[in-house]
Amino acid sequence: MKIDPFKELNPPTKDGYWINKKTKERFGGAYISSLLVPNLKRVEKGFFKAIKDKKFMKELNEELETFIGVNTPIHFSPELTKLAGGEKKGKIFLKRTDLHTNHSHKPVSAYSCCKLAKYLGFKKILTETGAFQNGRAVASACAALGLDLDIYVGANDAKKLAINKDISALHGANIIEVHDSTKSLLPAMAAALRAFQSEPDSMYVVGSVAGPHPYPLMVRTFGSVIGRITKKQFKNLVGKDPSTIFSVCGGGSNMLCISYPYLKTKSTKIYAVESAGKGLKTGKHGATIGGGGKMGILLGMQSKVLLDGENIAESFTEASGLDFSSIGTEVAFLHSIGRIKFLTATDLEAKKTFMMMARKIGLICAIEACYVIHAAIKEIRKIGKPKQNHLIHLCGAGEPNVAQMMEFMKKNK
Amino acid sequence: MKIDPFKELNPPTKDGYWINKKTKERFGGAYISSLLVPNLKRVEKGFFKAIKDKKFMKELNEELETFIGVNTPIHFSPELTKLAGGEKKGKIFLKRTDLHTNHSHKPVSAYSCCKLAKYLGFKKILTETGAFQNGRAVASACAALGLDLDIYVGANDAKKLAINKDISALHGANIIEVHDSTKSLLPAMAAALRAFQSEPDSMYVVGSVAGPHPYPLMVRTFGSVIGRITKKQFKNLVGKDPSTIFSVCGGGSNMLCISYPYLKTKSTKIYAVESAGKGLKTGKHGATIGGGGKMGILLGMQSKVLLDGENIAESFTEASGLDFSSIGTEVAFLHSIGRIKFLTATDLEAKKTFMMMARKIGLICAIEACYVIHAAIKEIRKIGKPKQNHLIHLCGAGEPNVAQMMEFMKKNK
Amino acid sequence: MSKLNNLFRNLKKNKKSAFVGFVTTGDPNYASSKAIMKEMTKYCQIIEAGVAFSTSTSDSPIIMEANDRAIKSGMNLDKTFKLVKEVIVETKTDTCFILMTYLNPIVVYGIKKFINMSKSVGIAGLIIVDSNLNSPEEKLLLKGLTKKGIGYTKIISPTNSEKFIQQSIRNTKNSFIYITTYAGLTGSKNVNLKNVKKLISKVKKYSKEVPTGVGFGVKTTKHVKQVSKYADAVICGSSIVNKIKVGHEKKFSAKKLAKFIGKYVKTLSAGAR
Amino acid sequence: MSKLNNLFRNLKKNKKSAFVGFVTTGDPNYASSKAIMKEMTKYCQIIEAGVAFSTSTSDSPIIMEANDRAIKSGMNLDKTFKLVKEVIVETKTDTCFILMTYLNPIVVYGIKKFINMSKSVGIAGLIIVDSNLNSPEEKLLLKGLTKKGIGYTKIISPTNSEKFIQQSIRNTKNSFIYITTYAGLTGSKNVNLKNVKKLISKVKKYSKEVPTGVGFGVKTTKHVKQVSKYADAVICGSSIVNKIKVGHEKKFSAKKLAKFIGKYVKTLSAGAR
Ligand SMILES: Cc1ncc(COP(=O)(O)O)c(C=O)c1O
Ligand SMILES: Cc1ncc(COP(=O)(O)O)c(C=O)c1O
Repeated sequence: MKIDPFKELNPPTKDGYWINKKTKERFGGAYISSLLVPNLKRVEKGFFKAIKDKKFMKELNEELETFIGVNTPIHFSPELTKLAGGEKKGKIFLKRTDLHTNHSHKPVSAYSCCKLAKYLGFKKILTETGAFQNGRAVASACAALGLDLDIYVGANDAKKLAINKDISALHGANIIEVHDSTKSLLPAMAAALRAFQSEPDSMYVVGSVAGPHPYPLMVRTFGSVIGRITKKQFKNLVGKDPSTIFSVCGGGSNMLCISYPYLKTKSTKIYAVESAGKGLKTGKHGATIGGGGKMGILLGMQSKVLLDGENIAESFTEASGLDFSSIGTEVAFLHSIGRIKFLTATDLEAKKTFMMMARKIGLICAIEACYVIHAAIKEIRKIGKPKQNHLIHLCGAGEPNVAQMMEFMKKNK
Repeated sequence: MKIDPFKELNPPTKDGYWINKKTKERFGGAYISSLLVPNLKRVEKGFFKAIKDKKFMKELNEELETFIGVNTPIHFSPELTKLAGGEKKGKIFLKRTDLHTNHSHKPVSAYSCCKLAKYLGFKKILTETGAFQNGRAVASACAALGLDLDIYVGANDAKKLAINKDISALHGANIIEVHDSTKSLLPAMAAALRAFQSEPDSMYVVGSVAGPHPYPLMVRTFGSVIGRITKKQFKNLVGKDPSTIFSVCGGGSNMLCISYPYLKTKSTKIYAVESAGKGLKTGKHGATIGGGGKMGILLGMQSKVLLDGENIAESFTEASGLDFSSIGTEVAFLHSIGRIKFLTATDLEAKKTFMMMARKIGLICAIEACYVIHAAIKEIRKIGKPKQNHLIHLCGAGEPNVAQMMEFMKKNK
Repeated sequence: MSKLNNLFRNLKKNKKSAFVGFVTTGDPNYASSKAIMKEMTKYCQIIEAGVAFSTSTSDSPIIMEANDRAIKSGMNLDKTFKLVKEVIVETKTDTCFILMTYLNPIVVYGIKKFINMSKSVGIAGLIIVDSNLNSPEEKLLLKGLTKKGIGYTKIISPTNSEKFIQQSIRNTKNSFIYITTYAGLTGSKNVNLKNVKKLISKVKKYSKEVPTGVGFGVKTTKHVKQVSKYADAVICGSSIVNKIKVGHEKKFSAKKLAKFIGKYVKTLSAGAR
Repeated sequence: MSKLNNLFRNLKKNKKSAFVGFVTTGDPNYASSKAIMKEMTKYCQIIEAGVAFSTSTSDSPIIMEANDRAIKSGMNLDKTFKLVKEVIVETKTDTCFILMTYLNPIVVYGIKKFINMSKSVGIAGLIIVDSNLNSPEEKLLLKGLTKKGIGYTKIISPTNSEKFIQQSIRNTKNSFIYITTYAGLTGSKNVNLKNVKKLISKVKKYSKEVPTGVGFGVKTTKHVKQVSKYADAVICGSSIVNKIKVGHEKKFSAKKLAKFIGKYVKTLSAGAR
């Protein structure tokens, strides 16, 4: 299938802000030290040049199609439809992003950003990772493109056994443990940004639609290829746009990747699902919106942030891909203007959904995707109508969660 | 892409034999106890009915497209092309079967056979597995189709840590350890066939193009959907059929799946690559053809077999998917008439190729696929010509091999 | 006239059934197996001697283990022939020896050579578990065996079609047809007498001549007694093989093991009327 | 006239450079930090007091660890204000206090409230690592601070463009402009004098007035001496913070730690001419 060219539907200001005109809230920007300014400028300029460069974009699209495999199918699930109350609540479809190389949406923007780095003459990539989903995606891209790579990972995260960590190493990535603060994703991101400040020949690649301008813009622009293909496919398959799109929201990249082309499609409701961890009331969660995050400035961006006084609160969830105390800037903006509706699901609900998907649907889904499947079924049961068509973003495969889920299965026998 | 309907290009006799008219060798048949005869007849009849049933085939194709994801891309690899001597030796393409649900070619025939079982009213599936590639594929299909499943696995194989074993359990499969003989794949297959004899409401599903008639025929007929799509794609992409197709050969299913539609395409040379294990001369290998296998009767079929006196010799290879003392009946036939050329690669060559693919191509390939990549590059360097186009079947992803390869990497630092 | 035909003619005359004892040759080893078989000739009109095959697709776990013991002890077809020959020569027995095997060993050994060796050591009959009724190998074997007066037994079971039964009767030559008491594995269930009666009457419908042998799940003297009311031969396998395992695990000498099995087979065979 | 302007006017008169010592407030805890800062007032014309922020995007590992120690000991903005105020009141020092912080704490605290509190405790100036030159927050801060006579320092480094430097000079109000001796993290490399001279002359090209503070990699008395030849202020950070870590790990009491750091800072500051 030919990939439709990118169209800018929701441009930020030239300084990278999305502004809610009613509340005057500003999301985005580039809150970084002066020392980082030149590096970011180089990336920003390069990005705008690249997306206008037809040869670059043609090559990129070809590689996304045949190397990453972005042309994944949309699967109608009679079983999920039944679980949500049958066709009188509409039909449920899954977008099979789990079928990408490296098994999640991350490789799309990771590969595109690394390709941009190569185009701009950078020799090395810097990135951060929590559970090595982004780490693996970037490592694969760097190997394919012949770039060196340093992956920053919190020392606590690095201790965990993770197949994607080993795979990153097999790809030749250099893995650097970060011992600051909570020794988890947030300090790892900070460390990667700090390294970016020290290594002008390296380009930073972020794992979500977060960070200083132009990263959120860049990641969703490249990533939106998923949504552009989806939109075309869905129309071919069903004859019209979906009534709803449900995606999980950690930073918000998989959500924006698939929903972006629908931003101006009024008939399509967009839902984002956050992790309520052990329950919103326990305070142990990863729900920036659902858990009452406030405006803050974190990792170079202004967005909604979970705060602990003037410092950043620790998020908590068993889904490492959702363990983040903030959300992407454009996502926070779209929420603030009411374009995206937020829901939550708890860790326990997600794990039960994982088992249901394995047993009844035959798919091993990324635990992250199980939050959205649970919340979507619940919501569709409430709001679904006949002749509607609901699209759930199955944003990743669950191999990294197998050990965790085996334990859950044994305990719940 | 619309899937072309199946066309029979190489029919066996009605008793399931492929006969070499020159040598009079007969490959195939159904060498089973009388007690199995009714069960096999039911499957055989049902299979012929199903493939003529338009509704069944339409549904199956849809599910293969959106659940298994058979519409995987073909990737042109400039890097592999360079490694084989550059474009003066022709271009190298990879068929990305690693992008299927469950990450190998196995799910295509597994899902199709389970779908057939459901169509025929069976309530339960019996299958065998060595390294749980087939086990996982069948477990996923059974979960999706609502069928019970017993997986027979050699007790020694069952002891090995394997992510696909855990995934099979998560799908709800019942895993039965077999303590006979070598406690490996062969006795597990025998055990599954014995169970088939005891449980008339269960259907046996085989993991390759092996076993008694109609299994070899059925598996390649269903599996050939990979080749039918490939043939169309390749023509669209390159403008003509490939000059060569290279696939690895354990039982031969992935090889027949992709090559079958080219059997009558004279301009396309077909290569199969076996595992030479520690080296053909050491006797420790899995190369039925390359290692001088003789005609024998095994697991209900007449084919080439590695023998130890009148008994079956143990095969040896570090690629569990290739650890089989025989090859599929139609494959052995096609070799005997000269249609398929056989090559080998050693375990060490495959492991080095795995590292090369991870480092230079950015892909984590099934170790099984690394035998064919190595042998293909070597062969293309010898026989390649300008303007040729070589197709390598990347038949699976390498997650199950990560632990093994991490050890290799550490030892070879 | 073939050995087996002779046997069944005599049995018929005396209104008796044959007792058939099954063992895997070389289980648990050559010497013990030989001693056991010698002892068994005293009580069995027929000894069904299984050729160990590692990838058996139709045997119960009990017999699979016997195969493993035999293969580990180094058995093969040549040794099986030697063993049977020694037993026959040393005992001068009238007991008929039937080989039970899979096709692979025969095909690899060579069908012609196999038939010749069988003849020369005095094998009376052959059962091949996985020989397809219509396979070319079946045809070659049938021709070769018949020429040498060696019997050929086909197996039928309750789930087989009439047509299959008819052809199985046709392919059974100079021997009994083997009727399984249920559809499943040897030794896995108990005798189902209803099935037996039904199948025997089916066989009789198509052939008045062919003797019937009944096996699968015949484990006690009582079973033997029940089955032998209807069948011309009663076959005991897994239960004898299981006893060999017991004695072997107790580390009995060849002599002691042979006595142990002999005593057991004597009790079982007493059920045959 | 602001405190910092005053200081630099006097220094200029005496042809001297200011010595600036950096600590994270509350490192390793409130009491020790207070004792250390009191002691440092003896040798520092300026104390740069860092507000601990867990997700710093520009500090060296040494300062990251100091942040961790301070956060663990319960520091926040209110306590920082309290601490600085107590030091100023109890020592009656002339030393200027500059807060070094990230934007998040200020934005969450409230920009207006932050400026008022700064004024009321006697803060002389402010450095915000991640405040973008063009951000609305920068504009609000500039306006508010200037109104209250509190200085505002921007940072420039060797890789910044001329345009960026010009605007940084423009945004630097009533304080020195911070020049890093290299592009990288604090404390990660050694002083690069060439860079320093180049950047100072660039700054001078655009402004004769603005005082220059030089930091990053200034770790020894010798460094201080070299840098103070060119700069109006010499900033020592990581090397002092590292000493605090050493003393803390030796479990020094607040008093002993303060003496220990005081002695070290005294030696360093002796380099400033
Ligand atoms: C499979 C998967 N889904 C979702 C996420 C959440 O990130 P985002 O919301 O940015 O897509 C991650 C992050 O690692 C992930 O790996
Ligand atoms: C990835 C992969 N490739 C190849 C094979 C070999 O089997 P076959 O030759 O039947 O395709 C296997 C078997 O498990 C496999 O898992």
